Amino acid sequence: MINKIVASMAEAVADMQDGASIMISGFGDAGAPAELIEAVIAQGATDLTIISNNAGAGETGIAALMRANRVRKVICSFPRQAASHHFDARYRAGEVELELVPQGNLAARIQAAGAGLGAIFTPTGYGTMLAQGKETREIDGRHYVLEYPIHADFALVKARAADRWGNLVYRKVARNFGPIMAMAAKTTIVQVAEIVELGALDPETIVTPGIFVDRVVAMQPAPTV
Amino acid sequence: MINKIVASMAEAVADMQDGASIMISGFGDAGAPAELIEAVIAQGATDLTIISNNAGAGETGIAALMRANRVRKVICSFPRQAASHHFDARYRAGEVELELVPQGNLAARIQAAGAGLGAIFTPTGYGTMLAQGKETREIDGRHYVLEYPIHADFALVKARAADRWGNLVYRKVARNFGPIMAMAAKTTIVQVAEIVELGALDPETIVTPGIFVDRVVAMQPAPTV
Amino acid sequence: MQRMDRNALAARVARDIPEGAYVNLGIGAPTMVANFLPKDKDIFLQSENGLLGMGPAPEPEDIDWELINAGKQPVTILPGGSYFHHGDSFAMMRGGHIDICVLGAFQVSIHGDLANWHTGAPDAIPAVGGAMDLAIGARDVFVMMDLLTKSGESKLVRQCTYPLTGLACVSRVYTDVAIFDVGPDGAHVIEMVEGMTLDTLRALTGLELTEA
Amino acid sequence: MQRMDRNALAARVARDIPEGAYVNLGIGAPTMVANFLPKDKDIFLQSENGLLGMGPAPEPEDIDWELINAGKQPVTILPGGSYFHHGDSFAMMRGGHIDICVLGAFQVSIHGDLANWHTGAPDAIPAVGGAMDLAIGARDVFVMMDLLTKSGESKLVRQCTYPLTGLACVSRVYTDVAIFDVGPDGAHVIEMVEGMTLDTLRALTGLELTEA
Repeated sequence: MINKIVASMAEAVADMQDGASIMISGFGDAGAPAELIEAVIAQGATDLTIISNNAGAGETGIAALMRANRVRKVICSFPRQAASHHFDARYRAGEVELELVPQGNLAARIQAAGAGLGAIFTPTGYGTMLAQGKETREIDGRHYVLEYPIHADFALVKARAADRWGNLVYRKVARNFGPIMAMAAKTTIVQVAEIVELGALDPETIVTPGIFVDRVVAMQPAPTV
Repeated sequence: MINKIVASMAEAVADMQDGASIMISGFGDAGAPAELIEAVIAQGATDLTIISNNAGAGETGIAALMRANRVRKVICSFPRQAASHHFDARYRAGEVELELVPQGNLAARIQAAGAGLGAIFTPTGYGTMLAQGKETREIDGRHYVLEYPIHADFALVKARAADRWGNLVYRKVARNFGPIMAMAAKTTIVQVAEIVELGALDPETIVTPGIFVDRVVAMQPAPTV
Repeated sequence: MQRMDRNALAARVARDIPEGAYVNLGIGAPTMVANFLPKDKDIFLQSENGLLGMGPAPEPEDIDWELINAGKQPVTILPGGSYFHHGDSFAMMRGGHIDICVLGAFQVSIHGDLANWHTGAPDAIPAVGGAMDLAIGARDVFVMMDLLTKSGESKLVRQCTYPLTGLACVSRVYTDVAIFDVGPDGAHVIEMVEGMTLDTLRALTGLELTEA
Repeated sequence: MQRMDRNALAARVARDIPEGAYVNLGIGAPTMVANFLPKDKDIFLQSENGLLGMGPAPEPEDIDWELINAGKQPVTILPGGSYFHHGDSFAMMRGGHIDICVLGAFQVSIHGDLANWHTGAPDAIPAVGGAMDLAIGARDVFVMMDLLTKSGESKLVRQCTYPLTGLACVSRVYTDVAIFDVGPDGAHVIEMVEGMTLDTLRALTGLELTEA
């Protein structure tokens, strides 16, 4: 019997190694796997590359990773915001590298990784400083920039519910990067509000099929399945 | 009030012009919009380019378009099958052009069109006769073929249910090419088994948001909404 | 001369959005356009964080932090709305399925180049978000901005000096004193507030403006 | 010598599929592997027309033509199964998420090149379906075939003469008389039916085979 449910956040991230690349779902707080990130901090892995829409705000989540100085590089679209002081400080001190990617290219590059494409020509960013030094091409009268897939060792994702095969459904706009990150990482770890019996999720409405998920952990102690 | 529901199959395809490119959903009979194709035959448009997984089998659907000699070109992955005699005859007579595309590249090229990408490097087909003459590139030690998006003037899609904004849900594997074709065509026309009230479809489980759908027609007379 | 305030400008932009349009309203002033859209017409608001059919702000007791817009403000969803992931959301945008995007700007060129993400300050920490995708994705990009900076420089320019967001992507610029079409043929004035003249606009902008 | 029939071969392939594997079984003989997978273990069958968690054939009265496999045969779905569109389905395949794909073949080269879609006959109407995607997508590609054609030619070859489906993609070849690992180092025999010898295999194939 395959059971991807693990007992604790700590167990879920136990094998995270120094230097790992980690995709982290979320747009603002919606969909951010705060408890998994806490577990990574406790686990101790450092020198991490974080792929996420933001670089952390306030004191929890990615910001806590920044404060703990565990991050070597951030690949994101929107690092600077009202409460991004931990990122800002590390960045200004030269302690963290930033690769700034337009949000849609971030999504498309993550999708390219998940789908096994080698590269994509995207129109976004053409003619801007974010395309400097990149290969460009005119196709059918429109200009495109060549962008490469973004793979990761781990994806940390938040979803609403999962079963023991790792099938996922999300809640409202907390879905955001979860489904595409789950497809692009070698190991996908998901924190969920609810664990349900196998077969309880309608096969028509599963958003992330279990093939893309390696471990599931309940946000509170959940009934064993 | 926006109401994308049209009264009849005939009205749904009334503006199909000679020379149009048409994506047609379906894998085997599952998801094939047979009634819409019948309406196209009755409407009279000819010199069509058909983009679909198959080139028709038996006497209905795409095969009926073939028999009526309305097709100039087929872009598909699997034209030859047990009952593809209408395609076979037209092809052998040189009356229809064939662009053979591996099924996953067909999907990826349709997706590229829907997502506004200019081209993609895909590993599928590298080193085979289906990549002959195409640009290739080695990226991170793997070989890829450059493939271009497939756009279409129309998509004919079959779904299970729709509302007046064009939101769609599908049924089982009849989903197949429907969602990605709906995104790639200028005008997407959908036949459905059921029309439901706006708001009756759960926003979490809508597969194709109405933005990708232009017209909806019920397969039998359906209640007006 | 009666300069339009932000509300008046938002209302004016709203008048140009037809029923049935799929619309993305950028963060900041463009978000206010939603307040002026006719309630009896179906206009579809997209939020690039994964929501189509966005409704107005919720009552305080109904706030759900998993139902927010791209500016991270609580919103609602209309009957007929839907949720989707970031890949599909930016496919909507990049694939040309959004009819109108309304954005703010630091500068817009007479040919429709847009600069709205970076001041170019050497010590600034850059952040782009979805700006570049929105700029080049929608069929029509409307910009809402004051015509002049606080120090009196025109933000409608011959050529942008700030780092670009997108090339030749803006079609119309709504300012506090006039509305311009921009594009391959340059900038044309299509509306002015009462008391404004073409000559004054030329003087303010330093551009050879014509009326459309 | 006891050649394995199709059932025996399917059963033998099934033995190499571990619990938890995500597996695509190609059209034809490979489909039979499903009949020999242990019922008490979770093995996930994918069908590239949009189904994961595929179950056995339905009872005749339960046939649903919107629940078919890639060979267009009626199937069922297990609890925990899911449906998805062709884009996601081939992302599963091309993105390396499928552990094992079992395919038939016209020819396999000792380096793992596969030819299974086209006989090369000049008047044939070509049809490729998902063959090329399956060939290069799965982490391991197993081929099931008779070692020899009806006219006695080896289908395990130094270099394929039929049009290729994929380069260097096959890792193991299950035939009626022996099982081979293929790859950069060439072909190695890992199992033979009773009565078969390495020398006989060398004679039949004309290849310098070694035991693994």
